[in-house]
Amino acid sequence: MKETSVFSGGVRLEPNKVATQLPTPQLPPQPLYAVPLNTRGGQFAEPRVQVGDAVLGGQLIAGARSKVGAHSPVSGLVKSVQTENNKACIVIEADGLQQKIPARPPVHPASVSIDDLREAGLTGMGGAGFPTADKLQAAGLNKPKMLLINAVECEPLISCDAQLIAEDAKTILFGADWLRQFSGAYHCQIVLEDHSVDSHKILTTALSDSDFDAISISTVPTRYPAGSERQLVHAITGTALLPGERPLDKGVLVQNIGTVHALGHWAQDGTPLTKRLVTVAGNACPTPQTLWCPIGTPVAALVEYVGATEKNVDLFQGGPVMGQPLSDATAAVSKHMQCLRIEIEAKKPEAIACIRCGDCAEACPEHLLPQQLHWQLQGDNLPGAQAERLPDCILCGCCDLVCPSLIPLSKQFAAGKSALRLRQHTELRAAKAKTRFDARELRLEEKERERQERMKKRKAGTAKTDKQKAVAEAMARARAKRAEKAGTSKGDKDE
Amino acid sequence: MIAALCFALLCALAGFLLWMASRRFAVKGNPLVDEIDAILPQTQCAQCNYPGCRPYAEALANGEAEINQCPPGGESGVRALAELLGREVIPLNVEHGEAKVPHLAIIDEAVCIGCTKCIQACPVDAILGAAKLMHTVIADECTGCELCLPPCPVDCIEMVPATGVQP
Amino acid sequence: MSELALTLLATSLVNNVVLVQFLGLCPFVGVSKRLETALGMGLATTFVLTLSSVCGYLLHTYLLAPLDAIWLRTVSFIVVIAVVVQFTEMALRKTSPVLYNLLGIFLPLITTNCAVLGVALLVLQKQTSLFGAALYGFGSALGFTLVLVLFAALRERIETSDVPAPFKGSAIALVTAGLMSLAFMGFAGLAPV
Amino acid sequence: MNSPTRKTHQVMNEVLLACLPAALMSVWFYGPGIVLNLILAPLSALACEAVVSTMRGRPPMSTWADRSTLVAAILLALSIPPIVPLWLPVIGAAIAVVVGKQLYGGLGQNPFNPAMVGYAALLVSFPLETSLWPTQWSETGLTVTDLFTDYNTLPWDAISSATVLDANNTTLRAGGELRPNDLIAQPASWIAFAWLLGGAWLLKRSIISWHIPASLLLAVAFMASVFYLVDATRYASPLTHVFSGACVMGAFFIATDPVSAPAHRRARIVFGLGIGVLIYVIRSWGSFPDGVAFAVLLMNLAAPALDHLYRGRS
Repeated sequence: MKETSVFSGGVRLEPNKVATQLPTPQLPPQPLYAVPLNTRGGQFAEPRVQVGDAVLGGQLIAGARSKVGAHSPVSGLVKSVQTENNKACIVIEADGLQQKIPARPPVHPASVSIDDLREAGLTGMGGAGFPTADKLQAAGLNKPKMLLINAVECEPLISCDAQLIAEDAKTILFGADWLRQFSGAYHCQIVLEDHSVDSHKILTTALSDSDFDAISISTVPTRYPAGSERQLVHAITGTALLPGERPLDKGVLVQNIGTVHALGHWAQDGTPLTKRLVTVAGNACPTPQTLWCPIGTPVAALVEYVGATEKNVDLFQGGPVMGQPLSDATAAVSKHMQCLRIEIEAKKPEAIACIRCGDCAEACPEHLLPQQLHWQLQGDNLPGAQAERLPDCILCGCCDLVCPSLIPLSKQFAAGKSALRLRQHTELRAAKAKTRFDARELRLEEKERERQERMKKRKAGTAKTDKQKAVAEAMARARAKRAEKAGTSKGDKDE
Repeated sequence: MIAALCFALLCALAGFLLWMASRRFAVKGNPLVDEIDAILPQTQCAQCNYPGCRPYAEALANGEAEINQCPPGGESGVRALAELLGREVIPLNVEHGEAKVPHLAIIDEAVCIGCTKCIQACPVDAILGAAKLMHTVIADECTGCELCLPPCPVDCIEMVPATGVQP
Repeated sequence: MSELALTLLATSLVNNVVLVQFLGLCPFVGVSKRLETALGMGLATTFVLTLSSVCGYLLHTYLLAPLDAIWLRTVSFIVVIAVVVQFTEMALRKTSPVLYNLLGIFLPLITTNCAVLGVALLVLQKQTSLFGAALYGFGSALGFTLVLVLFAALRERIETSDVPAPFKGSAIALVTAGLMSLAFMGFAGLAPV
Repeated sequence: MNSPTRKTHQVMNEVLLACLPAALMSVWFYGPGIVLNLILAPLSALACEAVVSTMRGRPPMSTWADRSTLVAAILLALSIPPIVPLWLPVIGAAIAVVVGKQLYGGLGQNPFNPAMVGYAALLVSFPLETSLWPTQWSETGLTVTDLFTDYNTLPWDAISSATVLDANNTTLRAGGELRPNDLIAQPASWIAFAWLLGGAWLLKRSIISWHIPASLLLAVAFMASVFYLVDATRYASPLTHVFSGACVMGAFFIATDPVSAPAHRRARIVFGLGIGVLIYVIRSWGSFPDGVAFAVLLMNLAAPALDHLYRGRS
C-alpha cells in the first residue's frame, strides 16, 4: 500500500459500512419507473418520446447530443411525460418482457466523441451528479496527466463502491484504462480508504490478472471528507488546491468509480447508464444492504423491499453527513443517489447560540471560518459572507459534526450559497438589460436627432431666399398631392 | 473697532476662499446616479412612473422620488437603496405594483399577426420579428417588464414565471 | 521626539475626545452604523479638526491676541470651522459622491461637532507652538477616528445579536459606548494630559 | 448524526475544572475570603440571569444550562481580593452578567468579556477596596469573623496593602529603586503557576488554541525584557511581570474567551500581542496597578475591527 499525506481539517468518523453480499441483490421488477430528466448543474434533457410510445430497455428517451441522455430502464410504454421544473420525468409502464436494445461490439477510445458519451447518459455517481461528458470536455482542454478513480466512500454507511468492486472489478479496470486512454492521462490511480482492506485485495488480484500497466492502487487515511474531490487531490498530490482552483488545473482528472464502471460497460457493449447501486440503511431499515436499482425506481419500492414497516419515518438521500431529506416518498432513484436512509424521526436537540469556539474552523477542510460565515449570514450580510469566502464552502458538513452548540451550519451555508448565486445571476441579468436599454436609448436618440436634422434642413432650405422658397413651396404642394394620391391607394403604410 | 473690521475682513476672506473652492470643485453630473442605477433591477418596466431605471435613479439622486417605487427590486432593493442613500427602510408602495417572482414574456406564435407594436415597446430589444412576420421573445434578454402587453392588438403575449437560476 | 509621542498618546487615547472628554458624541452615535461610513466620517473629521486647530491657533496668536480681542475668539473660530467644513464638503462631493451621500446631514454637522470647537479652544490652553497645535488637533482627530471605526465594527456585530427589545438600537449603542469609556479608563495616567 | 464530541456546557465544564488549581491555591493563600467570593459572585450572577430571563419572558433557568455565566462569575470571584465588603462581589457579578452579557442577548453575543466588565467596573468605582491584597497568608492572620466585621474598622496594618506591581509603582513614584523581588515568596506567583497548570489543561483538551496565550505572554515578556535591559533599576524583570498580577490568568482564561476574541487566526495573534503590550504599558506607566482587565477590554473593543481587517484570509 502506498502511504499518502493527508489534507487539512476534516473529521474522523467511524466507517460503519453496510456489509457487501454476493451476488448483489436485485430489486424485483416494478410496474412503473419515473426516469428523472434533470441532472445537477441545471441541465434538463428534452424528452424524445411521446405518451404511448413503446420503448426498449436502454433506449434513449430524452436528451442526447448537447444534453445528457436519459434511457428507459425497461421495455414498456411511455405513460406520461412531465416537464415541470422540479419534477421533470418520463414515466414508463413496464411490460415485463425485459427486452433490451441490441448490444454492439466494444468501441476504441479514439473512435468516440464527447457527444457519444453525453448520449450514454453518464453523470458523476459519487453524489454530485455532474455530467461526465462536461467534465471530460474540460479535461480535453487541460490535458490531464493523471486520472484518479475515486473509490473513497468517506461517508459512513454508504458501501456502493465496495459492493461494486466485489462484484465487478474487471469492468472497473477496463473502464479505468479506457477512460485513461480517452483523456490522454499517462497514469491512473484507484484510491481507496485505508480501512477497506477487502476491496483493496480484490482490486489488487484483478489488476495482477490483467495487463493494465498504467493503473495503480493507493489508499488515503480514513478521514471525512477524503472522498471530496479537492481533499482527495490534496491527499494524493500532497499540495492543497487553492480557492477556486480545480483538480484539472493541477493536471488531475477525478472520476467516481461507479461512473468508470458504467463507462466500462458502455464501452464494452453499448449499455447506457440505466441502473446503479444504492445502499439502503438507516435506523428504521431492518436489513441494510446495497442493491442494484434501475434509475427511476420509486423510492417506496426500496423501502418495501428492505422490509422497513415503521410508520412516520424520514427518508434521506445520501449519507448521514451530507444527506438531504427527500421531500416526498414518490421520489425516484436518480443517477446520483448513492444511499437511501430510512430513519425514525429523531427529536433533534435544539441549537444554542454560537460561542465562536472555533472547533468548526479547525474541522473545515477548506480553511474557512464557519463561525464568521454563520454570523454574516445570520445578519443577512451576503457581501460580508462572500468576503469570508462563502463560495469556497464545499458543504461537506464537517462544521455541523463538531459544533458544540449543534447549529446546522452547512444548511445555512447551502442556503447562503444559493442566495449568493441568485444574486449574482440577477446582477448579471441587470447589467445585460442595462446595456441593451442604453443601446436602444442611444439608437432612438440618434434617430430622433436625424429626424430633427432633416426637419431643420428642410426648414433651412425653405427659408433661403424668397425665390427658392417659392420653388420649395411649389414642390411641397406637388409632393403633398402625390402623397394624397398614394395615400388613398396604398393605405397607411408610410409614416 | 479694529477688531470688528478684522472680523469682517476675515469673513470676507473666508467667503472668497469658499467661492474659489466651489469653482475648483464644481461637480458635473452626479456620479451618485450611477450608484443608484447599479442597484435598480434594470427591468426598465416604468412601474415607478419614470420611463426607465436610469430616470428613476436620477429622480432618486435629486431627492424627487421615494425609494419604494420599484416593485421588481422588491424589499431587498428598497433596503439596498435605503442603505446607499442613508434613508429609512420603508415598505414597497403598492401603487406601483407588487413584488413578484421574475416573469418572462411568451408570444403565442399562432395568434401573432406581426404588427411590430411590441417590438417598439420593448425597452431592451428582446423581441425579434419583422412586419407581418411572426415575432418571438429572446428569453435570455426579456426582463419581464410587461410593457409589451398593452400595445398588442390581439393579446397574444403571456407572462410566465421565469425558470430562474438553478441552485 | 518623546514629547511628540506623548502628545499624540495623550490626545488620541488618554484624553480621547469622545470616550474621556465626551465631546462629539452626536456623530459618534449617528455615523457608526457601518464601518465604511465611519471611516469616511473619521477621515473627514480628521481633516477638519487638524486644519481648524491650526487656523484657530494662528488666528488667536497673530490676530486676536495682539489686537486684544480674545472675546471674539469663539465667534471667529466658528467662522473658521464653518469654512473648513464647507470646503471639505465640496471636496468630498467631487471626489467621493457615495461617501458624500452616506454621510448626508452629518457632513455639514461637523460644523456643530463640539469636538471640533472644543479641541480648537483646548489647543490654546495646552499648546504654545504652531506645530504643537497641529499635533494636538491631529491626535484628537486620530482618537476620534479610531474609536469611531472600532465602535462601528462593534455595532455591526451587535446588530445581529439577540438584544432585549427595550435595548435595541441606540440604547445598546450607548451602553457599549459606556463600556468603551470604561475600557479607556485604563489609559488613565499614561501621559500628562 | 449531529452529535459533536463535546457540547457547549461540556466546554464550560472543562474551563471550570481548569480553574480548580488556581481556586484551591487562592484559598490556601488567602483564606476564607476567597471562598466567600466564590460563593457570592456565582449566586448573584445566576440570580441576575434568572431575573433577566424572566423579564424577557423566558424560563428563568433557561440560560443556566450552558454554564457560561458560572465561568464568568468564578473568574470574577478569583480576581477580587479576599477581604472585601460582601456586597462587592455581588455587585461585580451583577454588572458582569447584566451589563456585560445579558444586555447583548446572552451567550455568545457579548462583545466584551463579562468577567472583565464586572471587574473593571469595580476597579474604577471602588479603587481602594479592589486593590488591597495580602501578600502572605501568615501576615494576614485574618479569620472568618474578620470578614463580617465592618470593613472600615479592620486593622489595616494586618493587611499588606499592595501587590508586587503596586509596590513597584509606589517605590518608583517615591523616587526609590526597585529591589529584585523574591518571586517564590509571593502568593501571586504561586497562583499564577496554578493558572498556568489550568491553561495547559485547556490547551491539551484543545478548548483554547495557543495563538492568544502565546502571543500575549510573548508580548509582555518582550516589552519587559526590553525595558529591563535598558534600565533594570527602574523596570521589573520579565519574570516578575509574567508571574505577577493576573497576567497568566488573563492569557489563558480571559483573553481566550472566544466570544469576545477575533475568529481569524492571524487576528488572534495580533489580538494577543495587543493585550500583552497594553498590559505592560498600563502596568508600567498607567495609574492602575494591573492592566489585564483594561487591556482585555480594549482589545475586545478592537476584535470586530480586526476580524473585518482579516476577513477572507486564512
